[in-house]
Amino acid sequence: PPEEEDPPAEDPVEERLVVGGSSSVYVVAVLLAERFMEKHPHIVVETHSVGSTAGVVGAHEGTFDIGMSSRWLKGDEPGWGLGEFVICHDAIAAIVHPDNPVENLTMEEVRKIFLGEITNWNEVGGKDVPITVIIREEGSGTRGAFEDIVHEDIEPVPTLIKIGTGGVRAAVAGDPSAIGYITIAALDETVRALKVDGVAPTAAAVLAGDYGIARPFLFLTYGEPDPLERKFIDFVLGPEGQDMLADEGMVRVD
Amino acid sequence: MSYTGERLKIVVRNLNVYYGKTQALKDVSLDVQANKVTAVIGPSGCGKSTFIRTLNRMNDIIPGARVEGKITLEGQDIYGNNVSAVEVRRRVGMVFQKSNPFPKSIFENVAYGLRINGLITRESGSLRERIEKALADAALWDEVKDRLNTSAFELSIGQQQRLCIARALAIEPEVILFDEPCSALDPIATAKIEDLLRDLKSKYTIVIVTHSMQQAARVSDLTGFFLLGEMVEYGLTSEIFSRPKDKRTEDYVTGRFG
Amino acid sequence: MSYTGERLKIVVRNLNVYYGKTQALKDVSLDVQANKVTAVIGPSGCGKSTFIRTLNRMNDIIPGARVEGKITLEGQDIYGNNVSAVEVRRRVGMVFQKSNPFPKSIFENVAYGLRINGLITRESGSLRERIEKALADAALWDEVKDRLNTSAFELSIGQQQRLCIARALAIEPEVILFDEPCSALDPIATAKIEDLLRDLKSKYTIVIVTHSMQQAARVSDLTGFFLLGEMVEYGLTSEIFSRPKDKRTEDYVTGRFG
Amino acid sequence: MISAHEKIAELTRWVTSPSTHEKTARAVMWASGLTVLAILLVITGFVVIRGIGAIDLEFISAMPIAGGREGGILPMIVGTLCIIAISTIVATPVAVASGIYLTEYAGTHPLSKIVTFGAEWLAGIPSIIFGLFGFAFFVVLLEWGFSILSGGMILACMILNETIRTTQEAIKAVPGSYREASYALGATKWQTVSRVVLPSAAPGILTGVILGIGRAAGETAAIMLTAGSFMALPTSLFSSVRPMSLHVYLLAIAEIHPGAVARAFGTATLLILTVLIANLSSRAIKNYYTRGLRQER
Amino acid sequence: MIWRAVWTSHGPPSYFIKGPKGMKFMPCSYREWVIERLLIAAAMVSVVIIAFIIITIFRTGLPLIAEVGLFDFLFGMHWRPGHEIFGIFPMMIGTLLVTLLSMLISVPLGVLAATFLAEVAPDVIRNILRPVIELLAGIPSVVYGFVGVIVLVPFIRTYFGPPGFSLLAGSIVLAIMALPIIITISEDAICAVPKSYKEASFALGATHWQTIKNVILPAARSGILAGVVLGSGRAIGETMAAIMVLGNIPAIPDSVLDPIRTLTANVALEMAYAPHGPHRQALFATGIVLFVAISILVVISNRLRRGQQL
Ligand SMILES: Nc1ncnc2c1ncn2[C@@H]1O[C@H](COP(=O)(O)OP(=O)(O)OP(=O)(O)O)[C@@H](O)[C@H]1O
Ligand SMILES: Nc1ncnc2c1ncn2[C@@H]1O[C@H](COP(=O)(O)OP(=O)(O)OP(=O)(O)O)[C@@H](O)[C@H]1O
Ligand SMILES: [Mg+2]
Ligand SMILES: [Mg+2]
Repeated sequence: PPEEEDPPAEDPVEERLVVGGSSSVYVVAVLLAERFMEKHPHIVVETHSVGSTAGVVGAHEGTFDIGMSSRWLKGDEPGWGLGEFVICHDAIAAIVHPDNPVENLTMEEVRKIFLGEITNWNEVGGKDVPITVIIREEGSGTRGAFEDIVHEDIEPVPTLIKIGTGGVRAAVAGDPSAIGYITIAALDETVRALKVDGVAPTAAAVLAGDYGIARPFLFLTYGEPDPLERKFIDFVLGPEGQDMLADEGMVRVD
Repeated sequence: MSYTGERLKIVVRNLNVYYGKTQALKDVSLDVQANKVTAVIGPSGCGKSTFIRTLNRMNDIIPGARVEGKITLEGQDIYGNNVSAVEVRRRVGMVFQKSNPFPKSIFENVAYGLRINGLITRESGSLRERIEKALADAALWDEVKDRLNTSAFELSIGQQQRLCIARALAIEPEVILFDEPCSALDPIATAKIEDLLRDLKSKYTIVIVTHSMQQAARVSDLTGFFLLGEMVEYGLTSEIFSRPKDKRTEDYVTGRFG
Repeated sequence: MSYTGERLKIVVRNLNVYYGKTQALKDVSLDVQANKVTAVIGPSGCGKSTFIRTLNRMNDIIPGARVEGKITLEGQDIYGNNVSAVEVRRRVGMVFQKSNPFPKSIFENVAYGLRINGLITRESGSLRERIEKALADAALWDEVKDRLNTSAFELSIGQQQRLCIARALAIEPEVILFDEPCSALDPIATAKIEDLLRDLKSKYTIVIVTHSMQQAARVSDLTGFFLLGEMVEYGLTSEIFSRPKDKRTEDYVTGRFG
Repeated sequence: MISAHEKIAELTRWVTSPSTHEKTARAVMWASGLTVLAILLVITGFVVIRGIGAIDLEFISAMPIAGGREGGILPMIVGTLCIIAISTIVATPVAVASGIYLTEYAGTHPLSKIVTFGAEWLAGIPSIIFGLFGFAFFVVLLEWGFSILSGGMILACMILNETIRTTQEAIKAVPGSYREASYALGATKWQTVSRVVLPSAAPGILTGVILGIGRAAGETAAIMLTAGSFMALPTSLFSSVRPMSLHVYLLAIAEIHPGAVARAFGTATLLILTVLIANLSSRAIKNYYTRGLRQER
Repeated sequence: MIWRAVWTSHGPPSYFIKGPKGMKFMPCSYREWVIERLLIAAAMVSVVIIAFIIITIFRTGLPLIAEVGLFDFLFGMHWRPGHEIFGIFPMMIGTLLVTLLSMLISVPLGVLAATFLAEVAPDVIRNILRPVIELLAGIPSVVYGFVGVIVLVPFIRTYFGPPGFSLLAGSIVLAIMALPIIITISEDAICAVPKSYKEASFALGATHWQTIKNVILPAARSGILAGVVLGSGRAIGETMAAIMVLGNIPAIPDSVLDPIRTLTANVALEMAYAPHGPHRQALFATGIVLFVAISILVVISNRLRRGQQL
């Protein structure tokens, strides 16, 4: 549906939309919300970065009008009758310090590093330094997705646990021997994304099915979205929202 | 011990006071005569302060203090069931060892008692007059009349003590208790207060605690000598100092101990 | 003022003491004779404590206190450049107004001074003897000999005060200063301490501050009368009390003020 | 040989002599005192020197852009102020009343022991526990959500003890002679408390409240679980905010972007300045007040 | 002989006049009575808050402990909430280690600094140092954590080896945070030692240090211990700084350079991700353990401080 412009005079009552959940989705949601609020000055979109599980439950319990998740619903969650909107797909990049000479790892090597079977960079063609494995905290959607795809149900052997996407990025950026994982939306010059099996993590690669560590970004509503929620979701799924997501490196869904 | 021919203001009978388990006063009986100065003397810790504080129920505010016995003011039991300590204190004023003016102006210090007792609600015009009278009675008016609104702390210690006396006089009590009122004062200020005491006794009944035998001799009509919580002897001041009946009193007033 | 024929222990000349800007002692000169009891009397705040504390440099620990003038102990300037306060205090002991035993056992209280002064390092066997002797000298041995290891706080106040005296005696000072040692004591305990003072003077030189003229008259050989920071008169106790030379002394000892 | 013996003996004497101990102990104590001083100077100096440059009008008056990497921190400042305001307004009357009760009324009543211990206990509880409690009670049970109100209430609980304690101290510092004088004039207890004790204690109480504000400004863990972390100007009591302290935390754990780090330093500097101003002003009040007392003597 | 209980607060309230027909009010005392009730109510607020905290936290956390079993919960070596395995032993050890280590740093420094302040420092230094310590106490914990992350962690990583986020970093940061508490309470305790002890000791020819060592510090002992206990309380309870510099791995460390996770960090880290179910309960249960530990410390320090008031 086309975006309709409604000036403040027409609808002066302030409306509030609370959006919360995955910290990966949060990275793009803030930008979307900022643009959306510019267009609709009487609507406030609150964004909270609390993690996917909290996003799912928040949508179910009503803490959030729209919950955000960076993984598919699992367990008994699908039975809660949540409205589920895939807003884009995302690749998870394994990241290292820019000074790290290693460029490429096989999926198997990634798996072994995170399971503690490879503990030194020289085993994969790097310098002779122990690997600092940095993972996300328990409950993170990114961690959930990464573990599902890379090493299934086995416990990783981390040397550090960091909070949030930014936490992992900051820790990797500060430690030349570190490896971690974050959404490609959050990649910046402070860290470098590794190729996995020779493929760089990009939207195109995900779309083509060449890059394996990918997952959806979901918006969740309690039952059918009400008009206000609909408005925001439509904006995100609409051309402008999708353009913005693509600009951030996401895989568009339209 | 009552002295016939005199009007009794306060009658104390079989007074025992305890602080927790320690007994501070033992079976004290004493009559305070109206319009006389009664002095209470004795070595430190003998219970002088404890005694006079029972006369206006100031011991009520000391946690753990317990009073037994009977004290009547004009025949009324001040520890009686339907008597409030507040009322007793309005009728029996008190001046303390260290001058303790409030951190307020001179005027407000004297006005305080009037205000809290609701004595000035009706004709507020009289407030200034009453304060002037109280200050005049305390022989302080001339020294402070031009600076009633300055802080009481700007007065000298002796003046502060007289301010405290004025404050007590303002609510027109019947009895005024003085607990070592001069011990922090220099000789000249002391002399002023002593003169004042002699003046006041025409209107008020006065009880004074002092650690100075000389002071007791100078200002009082009757003297009670306390020792270790007991009242050893009570009688006319002249007799106590010249012909004490008790050996201990004699030892004390002649300086053999203390 | 020196009294010929007597050995001088401490000589004080032109002593001025200041607390910050206020002057507490003005130009005091006084000789303390060996093996005599010298009393210092005067109304509260006249500088008695200040004076006696200069004699063992206890004023050093009061921030802002400043001492001018000269004090010699056996001819040696105690404020001299190469004299340590610690050494002075070892030679001039002090007993305070309120008994202040350490929160230790009776034994340890007396042993403390010996230990810190390294007086017991060699023959430890003598420690007990020295403590017994000190306690005996302070007339306390019989009362505590069976409970040397109980806390000093379990003693009565009078016993505590004698313990403090024993503690001071243990390190065998030459002079002992007493700052109102009896003011917190009852008459009986006071009498005991006064007896003790008379005994001690055969071995020690004693200076005692007291607010009680009677006490000064009872125990001292010489008396100095202080007023507002000045030493008004100093002489034989008998003369000070019977034939004071100064009008102010006379007023004070006859109780005309204070 | 002999001289060596002598030297050793002399050394031993030197080592065991009280005056050597005295000197050594003195040196060690000076060193520790100065170390503490140095620690503070290093920490505050480091933060303030790097942060003060980030602070300008725009920093304190503009909205954040790109999750705080650019722009100002206006919403965080406003959020902090709102939470502090609520907690102070709620906690102060309760704390002052408790302080009055404990010092003037309770006496040796068993209740006073319970209350004193309760307040002390409250003070020892880690803020994360307050956070859990606030989350479960205010956010979920009372359905206040992540909001200024939840955050302010939990902070009120947290500063309660401190304020009770300073109130008690202020009231205890009022000379007993004032009370005696008032009672002796026939005043009732409440008259004495309200007209004599409280006015005299007011500066001390104010001092405590200001110090409490300084503390409240820096609280993070409990706030995180009760006020949320939303970077926008609050519109009602039920808006979520991101206080400055939480902002520093979020930037510090997640950002090495130069813009974000500079802003974290700037925000941390503002926090330190807040505490500094609170301390200085409470000290000034205290000094002014004790000068008044000194006059009395 | 007439007996009157005078003012004892739990005796008969003096505002009541006990007449022959029971209680009746005196008009002006009624106000006093109401005011006292109001004040009592206010005073009870802190107790009520404690009660609410206990109820809230225990209600959510206890069922999980019951389910997992107290022993398995406290001594379980693994924390895998995703698999519903809840053992907090590594976190308890982590908390204990970081507390002990930080106390090892801050107690000697703090007590010496307190002695310095109370006994040795000249007025000028004292007047600088006291406000400085107050400021040190007031600086928000995130600022300490922030400085830790920016300065200390890279320092340790560079000079002692990665990862830098470690027990050592945490201990140093927490030690600095506990310093002000230890210093102020110890200083109070030292200043509370009667001046007469000091005078007595000096008068016996003791040097200042002898007096401090033999008389003042022993007399202030329980107060100082109370300060130490409260300081460790702060170290145990500190959350944000701990998360920021400790590395957060729920495992027992092999060296001071290994990362650890504290109980507080456990709650703060995962609370956002555990909005329901056993995981949330497990975090509340962690809160219970923390609460109990802190309460014990509060009781101890309370006893100790009473101890000094002889
Ligand atoms: N609040 C109190 N609690 C316990 N004991 C007390 C209290 N006040 C006084 N006492 C004790 O009661 C006894 C009598 O004390 P009181 O103050 O009446 O003596 P005093 O004659 O006034 O002495 P002074 O001349 O030193 O003022 C003393 O032994 C004292 O220690
Ligand atoms: N530490 C101090 N700082 C400032 N002034 C002081 C100090 N100690 C005493 N003074 C003042 O010095 C003067 C003399 O005090 P001192 O204690 O020597 O008097 P005193 O004769 O011992 O009195 P009392 O009989 O009351 O003990 C007093 O005016 C007192 O206020
Ligand atoms: Mg008295
Ligand atoms: Mg004195």
